Amino acid sequence: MQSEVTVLFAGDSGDGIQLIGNAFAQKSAEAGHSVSTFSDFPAEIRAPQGTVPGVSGFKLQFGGESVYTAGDKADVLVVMNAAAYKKYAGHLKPDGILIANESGFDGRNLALAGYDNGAEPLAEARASQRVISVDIKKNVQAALLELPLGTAEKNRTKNMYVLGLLAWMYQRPAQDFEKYIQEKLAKSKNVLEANQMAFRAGYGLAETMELAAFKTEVSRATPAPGVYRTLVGNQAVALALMVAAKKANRPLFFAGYPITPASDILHELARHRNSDCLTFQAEDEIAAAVAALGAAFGGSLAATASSGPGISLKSEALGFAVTLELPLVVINVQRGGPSTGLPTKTEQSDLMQALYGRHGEAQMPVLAARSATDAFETVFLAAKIALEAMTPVMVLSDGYISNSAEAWLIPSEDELPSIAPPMVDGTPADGNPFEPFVRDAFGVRPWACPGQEGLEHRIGGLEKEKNTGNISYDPANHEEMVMARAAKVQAATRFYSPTQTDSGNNSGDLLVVGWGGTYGSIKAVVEKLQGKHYSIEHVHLRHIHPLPEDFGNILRGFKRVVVAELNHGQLVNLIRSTYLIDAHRLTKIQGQPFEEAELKSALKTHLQAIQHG
Amino acid sequence: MQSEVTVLFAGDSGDGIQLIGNAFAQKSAEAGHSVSTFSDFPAEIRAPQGTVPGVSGFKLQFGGESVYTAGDKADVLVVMNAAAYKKYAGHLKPDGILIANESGFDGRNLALAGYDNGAEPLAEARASQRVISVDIKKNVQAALLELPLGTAEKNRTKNMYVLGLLAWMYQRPAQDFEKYIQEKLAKSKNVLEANQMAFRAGYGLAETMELAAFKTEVSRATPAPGVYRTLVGNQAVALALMVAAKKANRPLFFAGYPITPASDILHELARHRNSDCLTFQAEDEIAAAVAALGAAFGGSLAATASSGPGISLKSEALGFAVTLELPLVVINVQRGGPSTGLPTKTEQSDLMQALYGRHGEAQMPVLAARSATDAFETVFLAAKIALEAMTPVMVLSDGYISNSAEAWLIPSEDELPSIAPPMVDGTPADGNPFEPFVRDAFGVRPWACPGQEGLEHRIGGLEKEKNTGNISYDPANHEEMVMARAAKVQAATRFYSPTQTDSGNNSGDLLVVGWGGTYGSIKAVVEKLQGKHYSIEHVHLRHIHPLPEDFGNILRGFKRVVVAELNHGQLVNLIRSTYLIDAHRLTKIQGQPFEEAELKSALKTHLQAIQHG
Amino acid sequence: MANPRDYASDQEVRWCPGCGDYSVLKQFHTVLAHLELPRHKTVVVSGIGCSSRLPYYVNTFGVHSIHGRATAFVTGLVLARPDLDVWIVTGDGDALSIGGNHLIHLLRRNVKAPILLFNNEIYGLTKGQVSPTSPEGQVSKSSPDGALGSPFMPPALALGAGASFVARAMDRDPEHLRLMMIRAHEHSGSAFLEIYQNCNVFNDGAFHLFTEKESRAHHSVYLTHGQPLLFGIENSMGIRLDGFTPRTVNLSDGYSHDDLWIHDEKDPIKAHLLARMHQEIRPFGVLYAENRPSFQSLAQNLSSDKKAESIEQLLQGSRTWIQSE
Amino acid sequence: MANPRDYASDQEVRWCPGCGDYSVLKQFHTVLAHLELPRHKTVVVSGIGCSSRLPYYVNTFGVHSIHGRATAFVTGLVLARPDLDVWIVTGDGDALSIGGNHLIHLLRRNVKAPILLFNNEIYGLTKGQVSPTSPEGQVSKSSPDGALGSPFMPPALALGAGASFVARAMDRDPEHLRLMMIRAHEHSGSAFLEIYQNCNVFNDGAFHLFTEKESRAHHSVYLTHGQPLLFGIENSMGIRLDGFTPRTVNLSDGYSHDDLWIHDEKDPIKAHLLARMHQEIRPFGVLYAENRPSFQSLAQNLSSDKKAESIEQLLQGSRTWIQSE
Ligand SMILES: Cc1ncc(C[n+]2csc(CCOP(=O)(O)OP(=O)(O)O)c2C)c(N)n1
Ligand SMILES: Cc1ncc(C[n+]2csc(CCOP(=O)(O)OP(=O)(O)O)c2C)c(N)n1
Ligand code: SF4
Ligand code: SF4
Ligand SMILES: [Mg+2]
Ligand SMILES: [Mg+2]
Repeated sequence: MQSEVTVLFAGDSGDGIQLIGNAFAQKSAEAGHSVSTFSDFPAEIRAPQGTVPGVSGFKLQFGGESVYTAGDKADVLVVMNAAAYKKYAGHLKPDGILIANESGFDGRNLALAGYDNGAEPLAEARASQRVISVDIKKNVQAALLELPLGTAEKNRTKNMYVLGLLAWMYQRPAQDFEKYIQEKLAKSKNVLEANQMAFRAGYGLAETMELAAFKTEVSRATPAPGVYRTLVGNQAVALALMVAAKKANRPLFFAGYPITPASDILHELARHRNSDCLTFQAEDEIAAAVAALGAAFGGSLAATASSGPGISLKSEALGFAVTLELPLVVINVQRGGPSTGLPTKTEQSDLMQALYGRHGEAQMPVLAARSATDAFETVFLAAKIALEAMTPVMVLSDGYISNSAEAWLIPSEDELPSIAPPMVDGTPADGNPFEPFVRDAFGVRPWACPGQEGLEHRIGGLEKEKNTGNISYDPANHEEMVMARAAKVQAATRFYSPTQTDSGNNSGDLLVVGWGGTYGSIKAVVEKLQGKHYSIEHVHLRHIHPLPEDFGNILRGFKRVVVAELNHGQLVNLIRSTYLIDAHRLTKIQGQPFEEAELKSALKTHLQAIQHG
Repeated sequence: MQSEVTVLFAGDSGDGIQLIGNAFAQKSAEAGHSVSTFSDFPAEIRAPQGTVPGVSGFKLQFGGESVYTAGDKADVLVVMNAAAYKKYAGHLKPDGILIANESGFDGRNLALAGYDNGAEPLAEARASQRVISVDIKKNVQAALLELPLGTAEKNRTKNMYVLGLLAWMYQRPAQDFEKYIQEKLAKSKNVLEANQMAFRAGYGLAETMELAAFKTEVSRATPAPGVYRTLVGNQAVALALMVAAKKANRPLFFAGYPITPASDILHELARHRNSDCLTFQAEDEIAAAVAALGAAFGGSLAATASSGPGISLKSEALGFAVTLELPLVVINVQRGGPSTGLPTKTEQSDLMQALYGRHGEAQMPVLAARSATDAFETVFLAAKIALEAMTPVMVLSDGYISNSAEAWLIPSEDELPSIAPPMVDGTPADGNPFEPFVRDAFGVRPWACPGQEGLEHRIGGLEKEKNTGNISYDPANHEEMVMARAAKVQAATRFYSPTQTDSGNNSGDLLVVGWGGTYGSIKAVVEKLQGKHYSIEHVHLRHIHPLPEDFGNILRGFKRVVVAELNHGQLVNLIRSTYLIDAHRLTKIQGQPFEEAELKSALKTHLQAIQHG
Repeated sequence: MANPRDYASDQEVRWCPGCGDYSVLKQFHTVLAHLELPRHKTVVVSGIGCSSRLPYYVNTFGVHSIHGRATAFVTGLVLARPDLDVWIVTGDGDALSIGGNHLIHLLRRNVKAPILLFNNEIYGLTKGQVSPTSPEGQVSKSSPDGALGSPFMPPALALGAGASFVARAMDRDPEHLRLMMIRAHEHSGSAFLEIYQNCNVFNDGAFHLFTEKESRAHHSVYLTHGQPLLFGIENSMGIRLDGFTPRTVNLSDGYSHDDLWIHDEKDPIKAHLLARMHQEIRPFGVLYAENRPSFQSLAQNLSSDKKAESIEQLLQGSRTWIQSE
Repeated sequence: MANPRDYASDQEVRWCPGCGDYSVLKQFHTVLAHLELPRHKTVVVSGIGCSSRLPYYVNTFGVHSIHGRATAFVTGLVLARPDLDVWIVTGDGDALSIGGNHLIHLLRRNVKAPILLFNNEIYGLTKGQVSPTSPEGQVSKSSPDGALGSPFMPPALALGAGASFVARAMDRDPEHLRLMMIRAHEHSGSAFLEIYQNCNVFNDGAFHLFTEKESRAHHSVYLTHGQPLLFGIENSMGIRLDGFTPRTVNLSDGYSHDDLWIHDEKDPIKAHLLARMHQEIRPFGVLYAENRPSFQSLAQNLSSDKKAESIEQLLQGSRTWIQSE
């Protein structure tokens, strides 16, 4: 029994790698495994078929409780062509299994992948690794001989053949997959049939080839009982917005402008479009943010999402949102920067911008999601804060989270917190004019919307007189308003749950602080080090601003604090300036998640330093 | 002999207050006084004549060496109408002199200023202050009786009458002023004559009224000998850009979009437009920044200037500049924020944005000017850094600096540092392609411009392969490039002069750290407290990023560090996180400079705390 | 008709004495009263500029947004709230310089909202720089040697972007201005109304030829649908179409009304001809009006046939599985 | 003529197989060679999008700028360096969605530069969302229920903004495309060239009616200055002007060439008529060409008569005083 297994599927962008990866992940989760996935898309435009830049990869880890990431090196690597092998050969464990599509290693494919004439990569692999090499093309053509489809169309089922193979290896009932395929491909009968037959052919081959040696049993998790579904990061964001709007009894208005890797949030919401859920593809990111503010003024839960370049463009509009004190959820799906950077890669380098990327004193709460399913909770909470504290809120996601899928125990409607925005009802007494900037105990102003008689008022970007909201150039009033806006944001800590370390230790040698999509990697490594009796603990911050009130105490409980982030060191500065502790930085800026091995070795160095210091 | 005197001129926006303020300041400087000025414009649009929002003020302090600011409360307040009195009455010292234009206190003016029927503000003032009340309107009409001008035109010389009065009081030769007026108003003979006659009438009145009691002698400074001129903050910025471009042997290209208080930089440069100094009013701030980058690619010293809202809009373009590694000088004349905020007021709340207001790891050097004349040096140095280190550079100025005037000892051409950008000459050997991202010892890449044969290359916003600059999605290369860009910026410390405290003490009880336009206020107060034998010192940072290497040692020499800024606490966080010292914040967010009194009392509290702690 | 004063807010109006903005504000109050628009269902949204201060002076809901973005703000607002009556107030710099992109997209989409564009051919609020409508050669603080390049002809730009309604009025003809505001309000989509407005401080007299008593008749052609293009003292002059070229004729030279260009506000090509009359004779009135469904109505239709999902349905999604104990 | 291959860079071209961009790139290389433009004096500047990758594949100076801003970048570049030959490469999203404002300002200013706008009526690089040129009702990832609102007609927008040159070509007619590139290059100001380009992955066949062998003749009218508007198999069809309305006629019905609309590329109003032919018959070629001084030449004239100041002069300014010891 293996406690977990990492499988890496790789092939040309046209090979349907993501599809079978997702199918396998889905079925693994349904089989009770913990599952974590990671998609590695080619850079934006499709490169010529068969070349390395055109390779698409999908990694998943499944197993028992301790699966928190898509894994480091793979136990099984599936490659559909030579280019895929070239790109990922180094990602297979020394004793791993390589499943190769022979037809993808012909002379043409080798040349396209950039191998020298006469190179025989598979032969070399065989020298050290267990290689299952099958001419999948030939096999599917044979299996589908009877079907009234063209060669190219038949070829396109190669991925299903692979899926069959894998399903057998991990002892999954074939009919489960067949049903899945049916649901996904319901539209065309012929295509569906071809795919199912290809799947069966792969499944069958495994049996006949007696791949029994490779048959593996893998631990299962013991997930809480209940109804589950899969959530992909961007989908979770969309879902949270829709549900939060309903909870708040407000229509949802989402405005976006396409950008990788945030576009799918717009796509997902557009699929759900109805009179309670409006989407608007704006002409640019500025218009998206400002249109969202317009909808917020009109009484909607307004949201916008983008990535680096688009978030930069929204800066001015977000400062405007701060001074209007209207609710707005802003999602930044971070990618490699600066500028256009690495559009399809993950990074955490927009944290300081989230905090400070506006002119003037323009604070807003900043939250970070740690995983696909956590993105639901985080965005839901962000919407609650935005609506109840009348403020724009920034949520940081990242390229990794956006594409990764997790099983999610579906909460019931009642389990979700209520959301009660400060709507005004009734009109001011005595025909007095309505005062839009009178604050409640938490510093929150009331939300009155056009259409409400007697609540007519005017707001804008100039400094406002307290209470009335009229333009005011008065010096003391300005200071008072700056402080009031800041205090209101600071009071958002009332929405927080207590900060918890992974294992509940609030003291020890080393505390690893993380935020965002690195959650799984850090958790996995820290758990392993704990297993080796190191005094190490992990805390993962959801709330970057304002920082939780109980966070300082946790930090001070440890001899050393390390902040692990996929950037040049950002959260670490905030922690140093806020708590005046000598927090260390552990960073990586490669557009890639942490690998367990590198994280482990870096943390060990810190642990040793503590012991010797 | 008074060591310094503060005069505050105030009147309707149409009264020519700024003109006489500047004239008086100019002549005071020429008379050997230290001078510092501050303009308080009405909020943007002219309010109805005679009302409080329409009042325009000009404050200046002149005297001996210790004049660093435009002063706190005024010794002399000149008010042209009731509204001006209403706005500024509280700014006059208890024993100050009030010079009032009687005709501005008639019933209509009192009503416009919002006084109750029957109010007699001047009578009240007389109770406690020395009031010189003159019907200036009547007097100028009488003086100009003979002139072939309309009543309204004659009325417009009221300000000159006041100037004459003041000139006499401070014993300035009338002909000096008359010459000045002649130069300013050379265009129309009649108007010139009227103004000179009005000036003489004022001067004469003072003599005949025997205002001898008010005649005051004021200390002079002993400025270094040499040739002087007046520099207004925005003018200094423009001048530094022009001179730096010439020093670097590059044409200057300035692109801007109008915004208060930065517009005058564009105006000033437009006045100097020629083939070496191009200005471009773009359609918005994004276009201004990007057009400037285009010109930088073409080989110009490129610059752009704006204020808060416009700087926010430039965020994306500035990140692009970082990754292109092209020189660009960006000037932020800060005003009250957030959003449209307080457009005509001063603030220092864009420091964090200057550091972090871009997505991705996108550092650039950040400098801050401390005064009008210092703006010349700072912008010149910024241009040198931009050009020699091939990087965008941000310079922070503010509303206070932009409008204030100082006497400036004109440097000679040779005294100014040389500027040598890394131009490429010749072509790569052996017909190899030119590599635009090969770095020199300081990490600086070469600057090759279109038109140079053999140096053709392509650059863009995607991550670049080191050396070649071709697109690269390679993980390790990305990290290397991020670090290389950061290291290059860090190496900008080689351009720094040693950090100096005001009096040269590098240890003591209290260190006050400041930056930007608060220089004079802090310096003045610290000097006074030193005079009272407090152990206090002042250091004013020009370089916010990277911080000077010698700065940490200075900080550590003091028992306590206080960072005084016109914001909610920004530099203080940088200092805390960088040096892990418990720096205190001393802030003001009122759109107004520090006043001596409030600064003194705050610092005293700190000094006492040190003594008791 | 309601009382115009009921639409004035309690805020002191702060434009320079003599500014053309006063007239536009006054007509706007009057039009709101005339239309008896419920104050609470009316929103006035502006950008930044002297003109953009207007919402503060109107006692409805109002937003003084950021420079150039009123159009974007309104697009979101009306999508979310198609039940409201939303007006856009903007200036030549606000709408055509920094805000050009949102404007052309709003027009192409046909977002229903009247756009009152105060064109004074200058930046007033920032004290006198050229705007994209300033004539070539205009001397200003930012163009001491004269502005470079051709200015926009706002109606031509609007038509090119696909505007369904384009009109022009002036601050100095209140009655006509009110009429145009009313027409703009009743239009089914985006209603682009350019208003010649005098900035007496930084660009005094930019339009005097067209607006002042002495010269107006000779330079301003008032358009009426179905009527010939007439101008001059007592309409003694007319405009004929010579193929695609408009020609000025003197009626006393024997031309009858039937010889003249008869205004057809539904003709998009003639609208372009009018839009390009940017010399010393310029048209005022509705240059073009086309009925096309508004963006918000299209959006409503799209949503209306889709059922809103319940929280339960949303949470469940399309595929779930059950983990038993 | 130089060798087109000499204008190709060493970077691997990375568009989807079958993408129309390949043809445009090839014609561009050929045109550069034909014009024998010195590589070092040529700059190709793009925004972001599939199309905007083009500069990497051209062995001159090149800039792959940020989304929508190529036009702004070029405005600065050519003001500073009027000696260079600068080309703009952009897409329908890049130029008309996020970059619309800079584009219209560039056109109004008449910044001399050919603009190659790859119109595929879709966002290619971000994998298939509607663009401002996508037809109403277009289904895409971001518009699963169909796109709302009218699309821009790019030539109409350009003309409305004051473009001095407007032309249209297609990826599938290389010869004509080259001709249009050459015309755009020789134009004295901004040269707006819309290129119908097939995105075979996300919007395959958007223009097949106009570009494919089978249908092209029936739907595409090639314009030649001074020649009648003809189309159809063997030019058997023509277009007449019935007042302001274009009408399709069959020459076999007795119409002669003289009865037809004779193309006059200098007529701004007819250019609008052509620009609005956005249905099933569309014009290709130069819709409009007007000689107007370029922005950079105006700017140069402005500067040329002003003497550069020396450092000394600058430092001294207009008023100094001397402080003696
Ligand atoms: C982002 C931004 N850029 C610049 C400004 C400064 N600004 C305020 S109003 C204005 C121009 C106003 O011109 P216009 O729209 O014509 O209005 P007017 O004052 O002439 O009525 C500018 C540039 C600003 N407030 N925000
Ligand atoms: C500021 C910014 N917003 C969004 C994006 C994402 N983006 C890249 S290309 C593109 C649209 C490209 O469409 P188009 O210009 O039509 O080019 P095509 O790919 O179709 O050739 C978008 C939205 C970006 N890179 N930068
Ligand atoms: S500056 Fe011009 S537009 Fe602005 S209020 Fe004054 S006169 Fe009117
Ligand atoms: S996505 Fe479309 S436009 Fe982009 S390269 Fe592929 S086919 Fe061409
Ligand atoms: Mg204007
Ligand atoms: Mg496109």
